[in-house]
Amino acid sequence: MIEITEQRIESARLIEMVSDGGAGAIDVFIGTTRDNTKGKKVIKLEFESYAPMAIKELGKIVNRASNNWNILKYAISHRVGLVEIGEPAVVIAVSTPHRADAFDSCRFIIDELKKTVPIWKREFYEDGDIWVSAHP
Amino acid sequence: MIEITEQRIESARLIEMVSDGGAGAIDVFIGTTRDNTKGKKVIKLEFESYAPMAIKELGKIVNRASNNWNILKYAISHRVGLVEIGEPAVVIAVSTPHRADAFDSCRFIIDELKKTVPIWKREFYEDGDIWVSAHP
Amino acid sequence: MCKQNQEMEVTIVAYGIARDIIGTSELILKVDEGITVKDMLTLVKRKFPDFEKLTSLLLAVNEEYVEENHIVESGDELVLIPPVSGG
Amino acid sequence: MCKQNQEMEVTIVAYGIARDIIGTSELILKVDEGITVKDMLTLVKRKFPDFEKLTSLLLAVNEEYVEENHIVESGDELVLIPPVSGG
Repeated sequence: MIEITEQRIESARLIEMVSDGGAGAIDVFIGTTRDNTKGKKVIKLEFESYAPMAIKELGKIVNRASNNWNILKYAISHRVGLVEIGEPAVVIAVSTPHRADAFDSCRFIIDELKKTVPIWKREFYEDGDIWVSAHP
Repeated sequence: MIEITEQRIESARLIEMVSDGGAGAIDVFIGTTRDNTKGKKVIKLEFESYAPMAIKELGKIVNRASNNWNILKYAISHRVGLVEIGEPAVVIAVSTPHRADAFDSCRFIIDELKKTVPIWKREFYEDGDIWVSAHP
Repeated sequence: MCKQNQEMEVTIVAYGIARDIIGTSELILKVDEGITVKDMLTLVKRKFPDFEKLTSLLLAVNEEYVEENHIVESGDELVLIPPVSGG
Repeated sequence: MCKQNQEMEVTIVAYGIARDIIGTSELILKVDEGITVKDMLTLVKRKFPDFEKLTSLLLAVNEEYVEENHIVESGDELVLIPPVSGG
């Protein structure tokens, strides 16, 4: 399952989705919105995505992961719109027979997501806002 | 939070416990009971623990993890007694400011747990049962 | 007699900081037929020099990343991709 | 005249396969005072040779792993630790 959603992401739902009798391990990565960046107080965050392409790119990442590791089931949800501090912006759950594959594939997916998936984060501070990573 | 419990482990509760405004990442490892081991069908599993020492050993593992990585909050729950196939036997949740620390520390905790914590798993097959890892 | 290049109208959609730089979410351009992605990006940067300040700028064609020398066709879905920051 | 070693009674608790081998969860032994963990394990293995088949066998003293030459005191909480398999 891959989705881009405006709703609050419930990790429990994704964990349920990847449960599998053949699974010995599930790794779940939750990217939450932090109240600070490089010492600056963050008030809120907003995510925007080019959703159809984001879903396609996530599908390609999962395909590459499946070639490298024995993935039984996966579920990826990325939030868009306004996200309050402490709420999940992204949740990735992967089930595998053995634990090394769960950790490796989950980490691969979030690392690649951050490199290629067309989603953009805007951080709001007390004195302005920036699009994260836009400038060198 | 470290616990040994006879109740079904709810991952959502542990995730809640490690939520933190300073966290950018939460990694959750769920060890689930698999329906097969080396091609043999597993019917059920039972865990037994020397609980006071298990909790002490888990505390030592967390201390070592905290020396190596920036852990904000952690929650570890290990089930004992009969565990049905597909249910979680162990859940480890760790929150950290950045994601590398979450993956590394969570993986360290489960790897060390399997080496030193006095908990024993008995697998039941159609034709008998074994204490896992007991024999070479 | 020299043959004029045929022109076509393309619509480029902009997200994130790209939309802020352009000031609107859709940019309509008249370009030569057979234009490459690279030349299209050069055109956009010339019109909006603030794009030069970004870490990177790509053009997605029909929901895919493409090579710089990819030829843009009329009717393609074109989207400016500033540096991504999901997760 | 030769001095007799003082004896003490110890209770060793057994979990998992250790309990199965002993046939009960508590083993009461008379041992010499000043006995090391290593010698206590040797005694247990001599009484129950099936322990030799295990990948490992440790003795926890007061909820801690200890060195082989650790001296067991009367009243210590002693627990046989066969190979662990949590997780």
